[in-house]
Amino acid sequence: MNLGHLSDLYRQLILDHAQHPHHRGQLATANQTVNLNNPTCGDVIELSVELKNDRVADIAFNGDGCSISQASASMMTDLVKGQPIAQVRAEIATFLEMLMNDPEVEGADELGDAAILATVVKFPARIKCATLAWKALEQALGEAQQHE
Amino acid sequence: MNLGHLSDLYRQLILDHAQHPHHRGQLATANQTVNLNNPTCGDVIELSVELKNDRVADIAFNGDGCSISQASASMMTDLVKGQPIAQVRAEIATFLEMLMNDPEVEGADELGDAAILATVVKFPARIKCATLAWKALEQALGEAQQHE
Amino acid sequence: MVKDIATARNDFPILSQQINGQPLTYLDNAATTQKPRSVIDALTHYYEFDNANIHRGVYTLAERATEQYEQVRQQVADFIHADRDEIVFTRGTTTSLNWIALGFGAQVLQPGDDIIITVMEHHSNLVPWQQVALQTGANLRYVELTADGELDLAQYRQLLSKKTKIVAFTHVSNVLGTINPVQLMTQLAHEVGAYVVVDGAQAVGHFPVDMTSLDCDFYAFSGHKVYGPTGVGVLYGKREWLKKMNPVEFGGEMINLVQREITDFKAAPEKFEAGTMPIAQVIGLGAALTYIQKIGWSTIETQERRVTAAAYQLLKEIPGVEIYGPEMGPHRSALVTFNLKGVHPHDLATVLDTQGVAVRAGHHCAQPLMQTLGVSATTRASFGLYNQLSDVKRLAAAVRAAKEFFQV
Amino acid sequence: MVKDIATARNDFPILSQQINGQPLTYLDNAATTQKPRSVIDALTHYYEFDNANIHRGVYTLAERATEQYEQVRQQVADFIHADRDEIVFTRGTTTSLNWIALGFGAQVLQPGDDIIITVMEHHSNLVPWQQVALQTGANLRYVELTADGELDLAQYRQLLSKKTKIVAFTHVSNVLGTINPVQLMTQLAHEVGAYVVVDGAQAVGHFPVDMTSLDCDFYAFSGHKVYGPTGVGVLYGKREWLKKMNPVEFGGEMINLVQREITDFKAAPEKFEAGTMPIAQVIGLGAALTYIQKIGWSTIETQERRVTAAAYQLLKEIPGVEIYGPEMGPHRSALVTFNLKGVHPHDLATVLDTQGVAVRAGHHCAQPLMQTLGVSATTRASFGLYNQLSDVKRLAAAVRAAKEFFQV
Ligand SMILES: Cc1ncc(COP(=O)(O)O)c(C=O)c1O
Ligand SMILES: Cc1ncc(COP(=O)(O)O)c(C=O)c1O
Repeated sequence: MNLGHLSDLYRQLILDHAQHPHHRGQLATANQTVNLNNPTCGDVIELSVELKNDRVADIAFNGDGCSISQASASMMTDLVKGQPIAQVRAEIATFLEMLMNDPEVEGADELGDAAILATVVKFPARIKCATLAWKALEQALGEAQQHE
Repeated sequence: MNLGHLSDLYRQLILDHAQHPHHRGQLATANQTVNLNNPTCGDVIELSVELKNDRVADIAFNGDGCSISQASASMMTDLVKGQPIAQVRAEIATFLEMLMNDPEVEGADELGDAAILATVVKFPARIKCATLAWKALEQALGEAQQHE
Repeated sequence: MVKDIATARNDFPILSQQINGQPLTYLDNAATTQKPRSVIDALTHYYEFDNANIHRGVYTLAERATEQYEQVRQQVADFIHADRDEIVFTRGTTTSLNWIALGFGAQVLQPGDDIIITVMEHHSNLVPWQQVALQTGANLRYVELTADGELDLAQYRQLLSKKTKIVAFTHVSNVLGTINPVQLMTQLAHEVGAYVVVDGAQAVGHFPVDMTSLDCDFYAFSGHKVYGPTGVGVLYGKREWLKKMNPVEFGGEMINLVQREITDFKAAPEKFEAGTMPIAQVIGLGAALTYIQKIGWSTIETQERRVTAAAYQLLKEIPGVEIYGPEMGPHRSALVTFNLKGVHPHDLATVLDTQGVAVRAGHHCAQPLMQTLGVSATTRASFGLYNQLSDVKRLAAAVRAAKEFFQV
Repeated sequence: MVKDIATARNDFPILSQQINGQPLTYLDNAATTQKPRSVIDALTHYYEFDNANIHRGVYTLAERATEQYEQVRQQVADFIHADRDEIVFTRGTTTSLNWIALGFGAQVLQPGDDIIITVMEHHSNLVPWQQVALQTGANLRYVELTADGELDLAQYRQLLSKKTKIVAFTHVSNVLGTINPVQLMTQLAHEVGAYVVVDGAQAVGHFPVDMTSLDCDFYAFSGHKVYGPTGVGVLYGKREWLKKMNPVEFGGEMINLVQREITDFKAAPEKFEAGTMPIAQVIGLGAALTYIQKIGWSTIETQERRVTAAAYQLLKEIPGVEIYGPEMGPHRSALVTFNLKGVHPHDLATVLDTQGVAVRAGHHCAQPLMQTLGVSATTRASFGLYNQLSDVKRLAAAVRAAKEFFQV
């Protein structure tokens, strides 16, 4: 059976992140938590974020989902941990633009491992899986702003 | 313009009844009145009936409708006035059967002028017009029975 | 691209048919329109190539169906100048108006509040408000008609007050053909803080309708009256009101999370779309809007105005014919409702049918208006983009023949 | 006439298509079924020859459309052994169930009454009752599962009491495939004076369903799941309860008389059918039922049982596959829901799609059941009359390939 096409989606890097996701768990120091779900498939993410001095000082996630959503969360946490909030916001925007409109969006190369997820665009039904964690983070930062 | 076909529906007898309906009005002596309407077109009939000694002692109708419904009411009142209730019930059944199932139903020839309305069967959209008065009478007799 | 309107008729397969030995003269477009080949083909294509349940599957067909469905949402939004998340799909105008009344009206109305409607409403924009009034203790107020069949705006202004919570009225009357001044009426209603609900069933498809300029809060129309399939309609609501409005039907797909005792709903428009939607019909509606755009507004408006004016004129010339509603002019849309003295509308419609002319006879689901007009029934000829002067001539000839036949 | 089932596939145009270079193996029939040529043709024919609004016109087209529409009402009645005035057309199962909950449930429920549903309900037969419970102050009680994925009837008997007003459950679970004992459960519910509402979305079309023997009070199903068009469903109610039930939507055609302040409604079923109904879709549903009857129940049941048993067997043989619901046997209908250990259903479905195999992955609009099963999602293969052993072999091969690909 020829599954060659599939390797576009399930690159080794994605599978590695999915099987051994980074920053899984809950943060004792979190000052923002967001639960978000993908109602189509039931994927759930619980994101906890510690914001300090205008930075994402620490971040972790829990929840249950397919390899794309797990890998995406893992890559995202790698990327944003320690970064200034303003930069994180820009990266979220770039990532969502990459997946929802333009796989070759400018700045994609600054997304770290997550840049590889541009490949998901070829599997439209899976885009929501890839964006779930990022939307949760967007929401966490949005709520943080409201509290200021 | 060839309207020949139409003369099947609008026989002279029907037009005569429609233009000069018999027993129009309200009965001062009525002990049953029924208002019924044909919601499709808005035709309305107000039937008043005097039942006495198991007979339709007197009957009259008011209301507004097309020539078929007016003629049918006129013919019906001609037929049933003075008749025993049991006979009237049978005639209603025959009439409804004639229009809704079988234009050649047995007993149609005992319906007086109303027998001519068998022709309406060829104009299915008009059957409800022809049956309105008869259904009102059926209801009047039914209600009378319940009061007994 | 502007199409030649004379050939538009050929786009509609049903119109090539003979009825009672006569070419079909279909003049009941206000009840439902006929469907162009492209709409029928879109339905067939959907069922032959793309049919799958939407928003649910990760497989190819499901993705295709979902994408087409959501594209039509965007198309409808563009068509009426709104945003995609302001467009909810329903079964038709009737469902849209009921949901607005029950999901929004019931929520904002307090006992003693006023709901203003008009005497020219179709039952679908009347009975729901009557029921919500009964349920909430609100009062139903009616805008009356002027002598020439338009809404009495002076009386409308008088009715408006701080107590007015909702104003609901039709964009175009399905009996009188009156085009109501939506923009002005909305502005006046907004001045007293009322929400405005517009029944667009007889407007959409006849002329462009623009939510940004009308500024009403809710708008409803049906697919089957704009050359699309039966079984689909549209509910437009301003974003902030859809957010506030409660869903009226509950089930699959409109939820974020269902637990045994509580449910968390999605955001609008999804929160209103419970269970399997009329997917094929939404896609068919998309094809219908594309068809309308292909013909072009100016062509449609010009043709319908020409045909309506001719019908108005030819019928008026027949002695014994009485026409209802405003004079032929900018306030009259594409229909003419009339009576022939001495002939009941039902009898008239039967005569017309023998000539292949399909018109509607009856109360047109507007009984309070019939009472106001002092008639029990009327005859209505209503036009679509494919009607031509020849149709109108056949109509007038058949009315004259009926007159002779009944010797009135 | 019994048709050869091996050729039935040819009746469905969509099935001859290739997906990702593979023949389409459509195994998402529980979400929606594909449509035979005869249904697509019936829709086309309606729009090309008979399209008109029903119950309204005295002209030929309107009469034709009305007659066909009403004939399908009789056909549906015959199909489920009911009377024509017990058949209401709706948009689908979801609408049917909502109308029962809102139009009937809300009327009979008092604070403190019990509504019994089950943990295997689809959201469409769960959320409406949850909402009506909130609205009326009634309590929602759940029938739990036995270890083998059937309803716990002992616990059901315990739940039943004089306080039980409504028992609502699915005829066939859309996740477990369990066929519930409707007749027995109805009898027990009737003994305590409760009304019984059955969700037949996954039953109708797979085996004969008989209202006289089931004896439930209400029954709901969707056209699109029985090879008919989207946008149409059926609400069956016993005559006396439909008489009692309130309409939920108001508008044209369902009224006897509308006056400014009050409205008099028609009798059932008309009182529920407000506005323009999905006329073409009702006629398409008629064609679908005709198609089912042409194939014949015994052919359909034999084929679906064979295919389901094979799927059950072939999947079970794959190490790491866990199947949910009852053993293969008389209590299992035409679907198999499973998980492959170490591979998320979404990922599995994507792999299957590359092989042309369309299955559903997710919570199947049954989140409380997912919680009970202790999973967040599952993969479901569900069958229709056109599925064959070759489809099942493709499914199993693709699952094995996924297992290899993900090295689990
Ligand atoms: C058991 C069950 N009930 C109800 C429904 C809802 O049916 P529909 O989406 O056609 O309204 C479905 C289908 O998704 C189902 O499987
Ligand atoms: C003015 C108006 N409003 C509402 C409706 C109801 O539309 P539908 O029957 O498509 O729900 C109609 C059509 O009959 C109408 O003419």
